[in-house]
Parts: sequence; C-alpha cells; structure tokens
Amino acid sequence: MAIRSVLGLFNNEDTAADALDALNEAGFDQSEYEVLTGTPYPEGTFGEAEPVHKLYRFPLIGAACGFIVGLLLTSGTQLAFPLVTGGKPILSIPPMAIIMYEGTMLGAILFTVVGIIFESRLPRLLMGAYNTKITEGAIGVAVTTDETKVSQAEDVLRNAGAEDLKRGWETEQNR
Amino acid sequence: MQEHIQLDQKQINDDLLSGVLRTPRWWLPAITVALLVFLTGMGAFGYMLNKGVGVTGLNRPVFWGFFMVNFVFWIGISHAGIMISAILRLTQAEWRRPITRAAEVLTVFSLMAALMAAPLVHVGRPWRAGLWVFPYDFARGVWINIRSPFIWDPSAVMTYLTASTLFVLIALLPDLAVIRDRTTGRARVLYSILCLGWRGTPRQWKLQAVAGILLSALVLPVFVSVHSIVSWDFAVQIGTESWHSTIFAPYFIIGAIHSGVSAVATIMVLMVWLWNWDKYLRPDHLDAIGRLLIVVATTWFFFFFVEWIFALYTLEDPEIAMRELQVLQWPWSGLFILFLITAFFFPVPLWLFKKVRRSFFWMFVTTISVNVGMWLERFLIIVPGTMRKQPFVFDWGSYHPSIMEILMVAMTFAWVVIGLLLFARIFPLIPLFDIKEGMVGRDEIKIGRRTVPASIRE
Amino acid sequence: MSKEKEKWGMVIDVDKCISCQACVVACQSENNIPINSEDIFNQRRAIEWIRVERYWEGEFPDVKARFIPILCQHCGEAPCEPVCPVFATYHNEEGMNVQVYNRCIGTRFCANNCPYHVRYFNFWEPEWPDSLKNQLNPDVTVRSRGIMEKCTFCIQRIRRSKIEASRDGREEVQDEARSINPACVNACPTETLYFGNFNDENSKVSELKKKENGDHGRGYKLLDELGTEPNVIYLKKVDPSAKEEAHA
Amino acid sequence: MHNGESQNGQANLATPAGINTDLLKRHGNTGKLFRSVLLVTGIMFLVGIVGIVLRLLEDGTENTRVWGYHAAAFAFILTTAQGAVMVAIAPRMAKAHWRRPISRVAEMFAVVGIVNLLMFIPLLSVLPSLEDGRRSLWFYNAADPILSKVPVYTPHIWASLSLIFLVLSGLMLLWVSSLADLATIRDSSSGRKHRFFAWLANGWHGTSKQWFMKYHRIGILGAFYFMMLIFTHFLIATDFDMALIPGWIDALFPITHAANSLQAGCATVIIAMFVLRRFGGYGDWIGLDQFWGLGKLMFALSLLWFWFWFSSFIILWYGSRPNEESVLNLIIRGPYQPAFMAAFILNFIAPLFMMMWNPVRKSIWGPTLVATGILIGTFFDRIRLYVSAYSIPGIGDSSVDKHMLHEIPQTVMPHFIDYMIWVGAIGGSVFVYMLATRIFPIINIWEQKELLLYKFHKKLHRTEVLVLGKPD
Repeated sequence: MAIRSVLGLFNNEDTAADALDALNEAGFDQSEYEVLTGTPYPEGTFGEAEPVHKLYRFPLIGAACGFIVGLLLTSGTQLAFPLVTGGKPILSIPPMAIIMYEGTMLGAILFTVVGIIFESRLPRLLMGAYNTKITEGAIGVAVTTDETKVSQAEDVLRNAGAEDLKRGWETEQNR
Repeated sequence: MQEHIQLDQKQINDDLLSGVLRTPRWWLPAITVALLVFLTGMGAFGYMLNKGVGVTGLNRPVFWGFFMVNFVFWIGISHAGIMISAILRLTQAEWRRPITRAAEVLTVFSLMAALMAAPLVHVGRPWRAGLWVFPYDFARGVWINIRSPFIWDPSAVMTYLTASTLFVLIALLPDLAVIRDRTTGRARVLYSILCLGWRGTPRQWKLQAVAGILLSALVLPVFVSVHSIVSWDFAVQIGTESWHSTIFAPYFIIGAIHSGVSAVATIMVLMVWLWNWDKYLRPDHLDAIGRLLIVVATTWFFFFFVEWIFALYTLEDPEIAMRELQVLQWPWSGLFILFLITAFFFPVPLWLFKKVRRSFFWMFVTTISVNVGMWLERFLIIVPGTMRKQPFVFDWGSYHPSIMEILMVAMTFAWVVIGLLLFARIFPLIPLFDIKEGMVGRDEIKIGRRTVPASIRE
Repeated sequence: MSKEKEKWGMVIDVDKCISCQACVVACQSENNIPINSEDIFNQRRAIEWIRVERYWEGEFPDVKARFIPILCQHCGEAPCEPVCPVFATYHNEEGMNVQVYNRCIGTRFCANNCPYHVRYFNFWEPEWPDSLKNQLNPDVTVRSRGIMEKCTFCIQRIRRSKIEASRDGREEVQDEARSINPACVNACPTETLYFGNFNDENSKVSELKKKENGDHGRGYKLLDELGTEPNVIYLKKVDPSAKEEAHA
Repeated sequence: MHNGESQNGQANLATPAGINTDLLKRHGNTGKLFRSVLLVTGIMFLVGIVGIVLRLLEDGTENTRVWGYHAAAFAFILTTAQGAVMVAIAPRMAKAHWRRPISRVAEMFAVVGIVNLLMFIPLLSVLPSLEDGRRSLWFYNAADPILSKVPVYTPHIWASLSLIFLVLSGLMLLWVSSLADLATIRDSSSGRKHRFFAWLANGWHGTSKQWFMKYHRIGILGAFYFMMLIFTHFLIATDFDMALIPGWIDALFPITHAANSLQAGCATVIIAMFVLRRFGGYGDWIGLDQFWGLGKLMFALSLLWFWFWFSSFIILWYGSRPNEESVLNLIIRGPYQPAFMAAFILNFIAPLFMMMWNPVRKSIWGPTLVATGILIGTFFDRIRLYVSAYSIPGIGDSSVDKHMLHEIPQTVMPHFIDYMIWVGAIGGSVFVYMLATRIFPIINIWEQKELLLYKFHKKLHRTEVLVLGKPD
C-alpha cells in the first residue's frame, strides 16, 4: 500500500501539542506522526515519544577498530623494517602508544559521525511533506501513514487548528 | 548577563544569513586583497622550489626558523575552536552559543595553514613532503619511522583536522536546512544536498545535542594531544639548548589556549564590525571571554615562570649562556621585552577593568597584542635555542628571515583570511539553531525586586 | 645484543693536531663536497664533514691556540637517528650512523638534534667550476639540494676493500695500502687520526682504547654526559696551564 | 540531565526552616558509632606520635634513609586531605549548584592541615641544608661569589612558611564560609554552647553588607588557598623530593605533584561523601548528583594524571641521557616498579576503564570504588617518589655527584615504626576531621537555603523542566 504523508502547520506550541493529543486519540500510532521544529525544544514539550538511540555504541566500536589499526601499523612497520635508530628498541612502546592513541581517537570520532548521521535517519532522499515556514518558527506536525488514512489525518489536523495543510509522497523506509 | 534580547526565529534567520544570502559590499575587495597576498606567497614558494631552501634566511646553526615558528603559531591558534566550543559546551556555559562555530572554523583553517607552514614549505624537498607519511612511501621499500616526533605530528594533526572538520559539518546540518528554505534555484539544490534532507524532528534534534556533547568529549583529548606532540618536536631533542624540558607539553598547551582564545575574541569583534551582529555578540560575551582570558593568561605566565626557573635549576653553562642571549643581547632582548609586554603585561592588567572587557575596540587591540606576543614567544623559543652558543662555539650563528620567508608566512595568514571569508559567504558563521535554542531555553527568576537569569535544564 | 663483526671507529690524538687542514681538504675532494665559496661561507651554509675547531686562549702576547678536529661521532645511541620521520638516517650493523640521501626529505630535525653539530644541509644545488667537474669521485653520490649529509667514515672505501677481499677469497680485509682508511686519516701528516674496527681486538684503535681509557689514560669522548656513546675517542693530556676561558 | 534532582526530595526539606531543623538536629547528635570511631582514631593518633618519638630517639635526623616513609606519609596527607579543600573552591567559582551539599565536607579537610604541620616538623631537621651540593630551586652554589650568599636553610624557611599559610588560609576559609551556619547554631542553642557559638559567629547578623563581604572573602580566600596549594606542592616536590635525587631535572614534576593533589582531593571527598551517606545518615542531602558531578571531575583529573606523567616520561625516555636513565631506573623501572605499576593502574587505568561508562559514572558505588583505588594509588605513588628519594645514600655528603645518580639503591622496606607513623597520620587526620564536625555543620546550611531561591521545576507545555538560576 502506498505511503503518504501530510503536514499541518501550527503557530504556537500549545496547539501543536493539542494536535498530537488529537492524533493519538484518533488512533494513530506514535510512530506515525512527528513534530518538525526549527529549533530544539526540551524533550517532551509536545508530548511526543522520547527518541531512543544507540549512538553510544558507535564510538566504542570505532575506538576498538582504530586501536587495532594503530597497533598493527605501529608494530607492523617496526617489525617489517627492523632498523635501529638511536639505540631505541625495535618495538618502542612509548611512540607506539602515541600513534595508537591518535588512531583510537580518530576511529572513535569517525564512527561517531557516521553514527550521528545514521541515527538521525539521514540522508533523507525524499523530503515528503514539508514547509519552509518550519525554519521560521512555525511548528509542523507530519503524519506519515497509509494512503487510506490520509484524509482522516487531515481532518484531525485541521480541527486542531492547523494553518496550512500539505501532502507529500513517502517511501516505505521513511515511515 | 543582564541584557537579553528575545528575538523570533524569522528575525534570527534574516540577521544571521545576511552574509550568505547577499554579498556584503566589502567582501569582494577583502577577498581579492587576501588572494593577492596568498598568490604572492605561492610565487615565493615556487621560487624556493626552483632555487632551494637557500632563498630563506636559514643557515647552519639555525636550521628551523620562521616556518617552524609559524607552524607552532597556527597550531596554537587552532586550539581556540575546541577550547571554546567543547569545554564551554561540556560546562553548559550559555555565552558560548554565538561564538562556537566561528571558533571551530578558525580551528579548521588555521590547521590547514599550519600544514602549509610546516611540511609543505618547511622541508628541503617539498615535492616529497606528501610521501612523508601519507600515502606511505612504500615504493622505496621503507615505511615510516614511528619513533620520530615528526610522525606523531601528522597523525595528531590529521586526526584533529578530520575531527574538527566533521564537528563543524555535523553542527551545520540544521542551519543548512534554514538556508535551503530561504534560497531558490541551483543554490537550493546545493543546500538541499548539503543538509542531507534535514527536517527537524525531535530525533534529529536530540542527536544533534548528543553529538555536540559526545564529539566535544572525544575531540578534547585529541586537542590536548596535538599541541603536546608539537611541543615534543622540540622537547625530545637533546642537541639543542633550552628545549629539553618536560614542562613543554602543558606549557605549549596553555600558551596555545591563550593565543587561540584571544584570536576568537578578535574574530568576535570583527564579526560585529563587519556583519553588524551586535544583537548576538554583545559586550557580555566579550566580558565572559575576557574573564576567561585572565585566568588562561595567568596560568600561562605561571608555566612560563616555571619553565624559566627550571632552565636555571641546572646551573649549567650552556643553558645559562642561551638564556643570557635570549634576554640580554640585542636584538633578542628587545624582542623579549616586547614579547613580555604584548603577551602579558599590556593586555592582562587592562582586562581587569570591566570597561575594557566590554569594549569592542579595546578587546580588539589587546587580543591582537596577545597574538603578536605569542608569535614572538615561539620565535624566542625556537630561534635562540638553535643558535646554540655552546658547547661548540665554532657554530655560533644568527638568523634573520629573508623576504621570501616573510612572503610565505604572510601566505598562511592570507589563507586563513580567505578561508574564513569564503566560509562566511557560504555558511552562517553564527550557529542559528544554537541561538534559537538559547532563546527557547531562557528563563528568569524573580527574587524580590531583582531578576536573575536562569536557564532550562531537562 | 649480539656482537657484530665490525664496529668502525676512530681515535683522534688531539695532542698531535697542528691544524694544517689537510684532513678537511682530503675529505672535500674524496666526498664530492661542494666548493665553499666566500659567499656561501658568509651565509653560514658551508659544508665540511670534518672541521678543525680552533680556540684561542689568553690575550696577546701570551696566547695559545688549541685545535680539535670534529667529525660525525657515529654515536652508538645517536640522537639524530630516531627523529628522522623517513628512516633517512639509521644505525647499520657495522656500528656506523649512515645517511640515505634518497630517503631524505630535508626536515632538518636530525641537524637540530645533533649535539656535535656535524650534520650539513644542502641549501643550494651544489656547483663546481668546469675545471673541477672531472675530479668528482665516481664512488660517491653527488647530493642534490634539500637533503642532509655528513661524514660517512668514507664508507665507499670500506665497501671497496670488502669487495676486493671477497673477490680474492680472503676472510679478512687486508690493509697494507691503508685503502680502508677514510681520506682524512690518510691525509693527516702527524698521525693524529686513527681509524679501525673496535670489535677487532688487535686493531690499532682497540689497542689505543685499551691503553688510554681508565684513570691515567688520555682518552675521553665528546659530550660524554649526553650518553650518545660516540665511536670516536679523543686523546688529550690535561694541560695544567690551561685557563678556564677560551674563545673562538 | 537531572541536575540537583535527588536531594531535597522530601517536602519538609524544601523550606529554609525545614533545612535548619534537619541539619541542626544532625549536628547536635552524636551516635555510638561516631564515638567509637573517634576513640579508635584517637588511639591511632597517639600511636603515630609515639612512632615519631621512637624514630627520633632511635635514629635521630642524620640518616635520611629511615625517614622516607615518614616523608611519604606527609606528602600523602598533603596530596589528599589538603587537596580536598579545592573541591569546595573550584565548583563554587564555576557556580555549579551540585556542589552545595559537599562544599563544607570538602572545606573541613582544612583542619587536617594541622596534623600535617606537625608531621612536617621532623622532616625539616632531616632535610640537609643547601651546603650538601645538591641542586636546588634556590640556586645555592658555594663556589659562586653571588650564589654562595643564599642562606643555606632557604628551602626549610620557605616550605614552612608556605605550609603554615596554606593551613591558615584553609582554616580561614572554613571559618568565613561557615559564619552564617555558626550563627544559626548560636540562635538555636543556649547556655555555654550559645556563648561559644556566639563567639565563633563573630557578630554575624546577616546584613547585606555582611553577605557581600562574605562572598568576597570566600572568593579571595579560595583563590589564595589555590595559589598556596600550588606553591606548597611546588616547594615540597622540588626541595623535599626532586632535589634529593641527583640528576633529576623535571620541570613538570612540581606541577604534576599539584595536579595529583587535585585528583586525590576529589577522591578523598567522594569517600567522605560515601561515609556520610552510608554511616552518617545524610542520604537526603548527598545524592547521586554529587557523586556524578564530582566523579566526572575526578575522571578528567585521572586523564590529566596520565597526561602529566607521560609528558615527563616521554621526554626522559627519548632523551635517554645517563642522568635521565638513572632517574627512570630508580623511580619507574627499578626497585620501585611495583609501586609505580600500582599507582599507574589505580590512578589512571582503573578510572579510565570504569568511569568511561555512564552507568558507573552515574552511581554511588562507581565513583566511590574508583576513588578508593585512587587513594591507594596515590599512597603507592608517594611511597615510590619519597622513599626512593630519601633512600639515596650519601645525601649530605659533598662527594655525591649532583649531575647523576651512579648507583641505584635497594628498595627500602617499611620498619614497624613506619607502620606506626602511617597509622598515626591517617588516624590523626580522621580524628581531627571528626572533631571538627562537632563545631561546623557538615552540610552547608546557608548554601542549601540559597539553592531554594535558584532552583525550581516548571511546566513547559507537555513536560516538566528544571530551571536553574545563575546569579552574576
């Protein structure tokens, strides 16, 4: 079944919150609607579901990868070319520690950035219903649902006091 | 922070995107001048490629000169961004909001300038500088020597550059969406791609906040390691007088913060003067940064003092001769006095006055002065150290830079200016969403007749 | 560490040096060192792998000159080696500190970290007058600009002697013609310089080391307190009349 | 974020009067446990004093070797208890609200300084004068016409002065910051107690001028304490430790010594907090927030521990000059390697791998466990540094080469007198601290009342948020 989205625009936080309540009452699942804002609000301002993320796993995996790469690079290069310099041991641990440290941090940071993008569900190829007024302070309530329930959602939003209603296409993955 | 102006989001968009959506009148002439300086420096570099390092003023005892000074200087400046945005983010200081991005961008471009100053123009065979570490010079059958501080350096600097660039880009996403919504045509397509389809859902905002804290926490240790490693380029050496000191790492770090935070204050003043963002960057912010600078400068001075005490602690002739040269012999004595005045004794007593801290003009003058002083500090560490008066007096030598060297140093400054100007033309230099968040999270407590500013914590 | 067969080194009897500069000239011509013109010298970019330092003591007429030839000390724990990012300088199994010109990129880190100050940088492309171009030693690389160079103990001579020995099927390098000696050693008229293998107990340098080390010997190492373990030993009788202050 | 959530959960604690009643009741009462611990630590203190007297009678002050453990005990108290006061100062300057219940807990450690001052006296006579030819901050050189004019007891004089000023400024800070609380006790008591606290409160009536002066005095004394702490560590670390090891030139060491003190200070306060919560019944006051906030600080300082140590180590390792090698062989690789490894693991590795997990950071037991480890690590670290330095034979003998340590001395094992001294140092510190809690309320009453002004919950549309005021 095709997935459609519809966006209602609200001018203040309270009506937007009311709209969310109304959607909830109308039997929409929490995964079917979301608030779009131009600025971060404290969590739960609109009574929306608290987002759950697993971002903290990414830097750990990244750090482990970076550490291993650093270890292999530093010990590997020294063992592959056992050239003596300045009487330092072939496996000089203090310099290895420095480079392994940088490798660990680089791995952690790269994975974190990937994690942020992944957990933010970006990049989003199809914008769906959107309104440029959101970045000017309006609050959007977007409902992403089956084609059959779209008009019902529109009604709920309109009754809650939406200024402007817009429809957009969605892909299955964006639901 | 007493004064507070509550603005709506449209107003914030209009104000802060003024440099992006329109070209300011001074912008083109400014970037042209910077470009000319840059190209002249590139010309000098070309000449040096053709003739050899002989065109600089470097000579046998003084193997490291202006380029190395400049490298350390830019690495130092680059410490501002993370210092301001990460530490202040982790301590939830409200006044960080308008300056984080400018500081981070300064980090990125000054790191690039540092890379330009050290591996590129510094080495004897710059065409092989790329093979230094990256990619590994495997064609010759030999890997790199990881025991060299010059390998620790690139690993740290590249990590820092990657991290700070990504840090800037991640925090740019919501603001790019704002620009996308304000533009049309090809620009809109470009910004749509750049913002990755940002919509502003609670999930995206939450990750933005977590990302800020997590990345700050991850970048901070890198930031500490970078300048430590740069200082170890010098401190591991036993062949050069006055460098072999264990205090170098913290001493360089705190010096870097001193010069870097000053550079951020300079940029803040310039942002107000050039883009008229006086509603966002107010005397309060300068006041806060001025107070921070007093602490940083004093700590730096303490480390400077300890470094000196322990240089004399050994009571060994070569060290004392070097220090004597540094402070008592012309022209080093003059430079030394100038350094002390510009880096500490001129700005810091002035910052003690609230009027100075809240004045755009005076903050501009004092922070520029700090950076003049900190540049001289690096010069006075690096050059007299290599002049090494003893123990082999046959190798006494002096150093003065050639015009080519000066041009190439100017080139790195021009590069940072170009970078900042281009960035400000394409992206907003003040984070819009951070300002908006500050407006939402702002509250006040009335206690009797007094209003105390408060902020909302979740 | 297992004991290698060879550990080349030098003994320099400073008491015999008359500062005739023969070693310097011999080195320049053996090792294709560019001509140090007056201009280059004034730029402080002269290259001399071995130099004779001269210190004056006292004021005229009560004046004394003291000399000391200084060349790469081929340190056992050379400070210059670990700082090179590209392994352009390392310690080879014959106990020598070698410089690989091809790898060098010219960071000049090694030169800064050499306490003896015997590493030289090619600030310019080396040039010779036409009349001298044919005297370049074919056994030695002509270095280009932008790289470091320094004394090699005339490694080309050691290599040649070894090749000759293996060609003739000999175990040991025979050295009647002193062909293994560096150019400076052969040129020295006063026998100030001795070259040889410290790991060979019968070599002249080992004998001298044995004789001169200890409480009553004249042997010492330059900047011994830095712990660089040089392979060059200096011999000098302590002069009771020496004054504290000396100047170049 | 849940700043300042857990304490004051009970309704009766949300009013100034409620705070007064609860805390004054706790201040007035002593439990059986309290009295028995006081007795035990008092006996420990006596044992320590006997130990010092025995040591003086038996060995005198000529031989430094036997005094190593005493010096380590002194440095341990300097590092932990006297560093703990900084926990009251630094977060107060950063205007962090979570510090409020623990600022007094931390400030009170200033009284332990008195014990340490006592321990310092024998050390003064053990330390040889500058004439022994060692290197010194004070640049004494018998051969030099100018430098020979330096008084040979300069280190002794300056170190004592700075230690005395440190203790005095700590006590002043404690007194000034508790003036308002002393007045509260004065107002709620009668008789001799009333007179005593009236005398201590020094005419505090809470006028706005008094409050203004109080804030300023706290600020100035705090800054002064910090500077004195750094300065004292600087002098003790160089003259009483580094200078005794020939060839040890480490410009960072005095600062490392001070930074270790900040870390160990955090650990000390965390343990004190845990004890108050577990055995003192202050669970309503000292909550997760305090452990979390201080735990993060301690975590950062643990990373700093490594950074400072590594910054020194890499330079000495890389330079590998004979004098540097011999120092590394003495204090890191050689006889004190086990002590070093213990310090390294407990002060850096364990905090890193435990505190990097948020569930551990944000708990009561996590920071406490790590803090215990840090205190043990610091104990080994001070033993490594001081016992090794004092074990160098020939200190005081002008024939010793001041440029290099030629022979690495054997590990010095503690004598039973050393155990007595250690027992006395720790027992005495706890004893004095516990006595002080009888005078000063251990939870800062006025700071708690102040918090009521700046913190409240507010409804924001569909959620409830915490509003925190930050006065300028």
